[in-house]
Amino acid sequence: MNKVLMSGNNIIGEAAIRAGCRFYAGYPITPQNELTEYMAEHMRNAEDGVFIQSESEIAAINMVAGASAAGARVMTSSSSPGISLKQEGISSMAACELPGIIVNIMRGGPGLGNIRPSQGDYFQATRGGGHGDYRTIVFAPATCQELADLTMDAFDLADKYRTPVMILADGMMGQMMEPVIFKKPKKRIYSDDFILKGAGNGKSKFIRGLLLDVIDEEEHNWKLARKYSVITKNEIRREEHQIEDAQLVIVAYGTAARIAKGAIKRLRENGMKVGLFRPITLWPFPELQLRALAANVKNFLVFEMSTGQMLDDVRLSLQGYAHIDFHGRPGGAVPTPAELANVVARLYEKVD
Amino acid sequence: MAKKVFGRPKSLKDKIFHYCPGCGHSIAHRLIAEVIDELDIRGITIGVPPAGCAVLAYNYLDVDMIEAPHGRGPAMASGIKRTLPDRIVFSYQGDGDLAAIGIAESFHAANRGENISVIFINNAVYGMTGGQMAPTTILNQKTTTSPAGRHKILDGYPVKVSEFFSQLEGVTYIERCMVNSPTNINKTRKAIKKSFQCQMDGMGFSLVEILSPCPTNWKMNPIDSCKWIDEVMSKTFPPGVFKDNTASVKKAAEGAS
Amino acid sequence: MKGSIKIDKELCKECHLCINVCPQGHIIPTKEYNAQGYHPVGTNNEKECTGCALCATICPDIAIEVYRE
Amino acid sequence: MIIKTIFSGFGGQGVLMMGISLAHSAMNKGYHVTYLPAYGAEMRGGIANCTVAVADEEIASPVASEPDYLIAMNAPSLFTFQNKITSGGTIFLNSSIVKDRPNRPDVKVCTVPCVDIAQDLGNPRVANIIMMGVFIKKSGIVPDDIYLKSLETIMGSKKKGVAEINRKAFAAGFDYLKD
Repeated sequence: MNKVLMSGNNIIGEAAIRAGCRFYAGYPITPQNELTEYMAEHMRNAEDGVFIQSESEIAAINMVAGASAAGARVMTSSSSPGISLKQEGISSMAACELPGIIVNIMRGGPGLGNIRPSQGDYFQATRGGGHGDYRTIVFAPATCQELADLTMDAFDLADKYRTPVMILADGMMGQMMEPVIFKKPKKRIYSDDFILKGAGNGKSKFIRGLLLDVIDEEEHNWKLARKYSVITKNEIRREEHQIEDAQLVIVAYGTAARIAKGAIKRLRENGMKVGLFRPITLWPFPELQLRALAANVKNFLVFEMSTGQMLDDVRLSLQGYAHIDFHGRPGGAVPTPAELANVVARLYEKVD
Repeated sequence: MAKKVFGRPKSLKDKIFHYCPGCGHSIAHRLIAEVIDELDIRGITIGVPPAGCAVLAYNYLDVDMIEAPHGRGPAMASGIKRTLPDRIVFSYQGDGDLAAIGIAESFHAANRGENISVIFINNAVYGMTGGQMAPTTILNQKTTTSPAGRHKILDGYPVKVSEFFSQLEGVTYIERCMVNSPTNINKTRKAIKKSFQCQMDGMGFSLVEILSPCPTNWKMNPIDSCKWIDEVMSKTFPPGVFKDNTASVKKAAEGAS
Repeated sequence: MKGSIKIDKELCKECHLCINVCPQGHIIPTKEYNAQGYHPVGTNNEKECTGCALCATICPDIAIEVYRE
Repeated sequence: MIIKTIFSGFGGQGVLMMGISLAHSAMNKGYHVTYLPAYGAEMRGGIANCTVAVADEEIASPVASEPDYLIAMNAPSLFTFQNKITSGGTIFLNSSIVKDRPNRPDVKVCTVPCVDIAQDLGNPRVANIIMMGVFIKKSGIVPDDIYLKSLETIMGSKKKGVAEINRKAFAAGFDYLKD
């Protein structure tokens, strides 16, 4: 397969279509517009492809939910403020166990914030985001190649677990171009016995999220919880970079992890043994894998383009077994590897 | 031998409605089931019930159904219909659902001319939550959140869905009916049938608004509720056909073929 | 034309819309209870049913079946 | 090695295309590349710019805090970016338009009257390609034949005459620097 140069937003769109996505609905918001535009252009040529520019993010997620219930592979995308609007529908999809992909190309926040790359939606993405007791699988790609691969994988996991999956990237990932090779998508494995196609001559079915009976709702919650624990057991992904001899490990994801790698290169050139632990799934969080590192590493630095959100998960994972520092740049600021290297160098000197 | 001339429609499950005595939802459900039977489309129909009293419609209507979050029915129905264009898809919505929180979804599904049917129950209050003021509450009507009566200065005016949706180019057919008398109920059945037929013929968006009694929240008995629709409510919401392009759409299609 | 109705007393919720629309006065309130706790309507056999089906048409709970000779 | 370049100008000068063509050709040469455009509200009415990083290893940040090269196609671009450029870096100036000169003694300046040259070629719109000719020769990031092939791929869907004029424009730029 040929290597092509594409922007992150377009890569997500292309990977989705190759993975068999046949229904996309979305609403314009910077910095993810190119994805919506890509789907508008390319769904036309996909067999049975449907593109709808919806009147709002709320409508988009519900269109997607409907199409998912009708058996299509579905995707919607937005950026931070739009994702907040979609939460009602995401919660509903989780309740109704409808597969679907939600792409969040994060920007600065809270509120309208700005359109610069940011990582302020970590809590929203990993804690469910909407109301109720649910989780969504969250992928945090750090390269355009990973955007392509994880987008395809996201569809497989959404089908496998019948759950919404979020791809959490930021404005920089969406806008930047990198060479990418599209892998061959897997065949769709999908139980269609819950899909609504009309009852035919058989029994009619319904899909619902409202369970007025307390015992039913409680059982449904536990059923979802069991599903989430299976996901936690099977689907954790992370990257460990130069940790073998590390005295200090930076924990970062997405764009921040790229910057961290740049910083690590500089630091190592100066003889400082620094490594990177990069969660690729933010939920499920690679908790045990991170804790295992604490057997040898006693100093961690969490680095995020936020005021400290993943920091909580790192604290929960390390459970006091190691010292944790934090460096954050919220609001759309993208720090340089040099800046981070300076921060790490100061901490490194204190490492005993 | 006596012949049965009226009984339970086949597309209705054998269950007692949870609705209050004299509730118009029950009648509307039955009419939809009758139409589904008449058109013989039970096996290809997918319904989208709303949040509101009718959220449990899937307990009664024996067709595939998926519950939509409050107000989002037409968006969900659009997604289903676009994915399965040969199925009959309808959204069933109350006045709060369609005309307040979901006005955007409804308006734009109509404007896109989605080939779906919308059954819109207008009972001038929020029923399930206990009779609060709805977008369709008429002026001076007392509700739990307009205890002194809806005041135009404070609360604005009742939203006339059929009137303003009929202005949208995407809309093919809109009729406002009532379910407060046998004659009106029969008219409503015809309207629902026409709406489903419109969809089966691929003619696009149609909506049937049904003025429907809510005796519990109106704090009237069922008989007075039916009278109130005639004497008061229908003055703000006059019944009738607000748009019917089915003939011209059919003609254009024949001309093209 | 002569007709008859069959009332499913368990479905009736005592809204009395049928009584209100029956042109013959064939349907009347009763004092008995059904399982739901309502007084279901009954028939007055002194007034003849014509099988017009107005009662069944307006009955929200589909409690009335209508037969014609 | 890692080389970062900022292309900047006003909308319509084709600066984003300059960046994409460099990124594409560097990819074809086998390098790691990133291309990052300025986007959204900031590109409306302001200057358009993009950053290209080319490296023989994984690229950490696509942002250029200290770019090696700046291609300034108008004066505001020069003022915006001249202080970011790394010491010893080079600024390529569209001297047909930009009369000012950088205030940095520690950077090299390469002035190219690319609009004038384009006018001589009979097509003022290829000023950006002429500048690319100069840039590719001076920077030596990718060989000219690989660059031209990428340029053709990018412009592929357009008319045939365009490829010809682009080739001519590139050659004019490439030959502009004698040394």
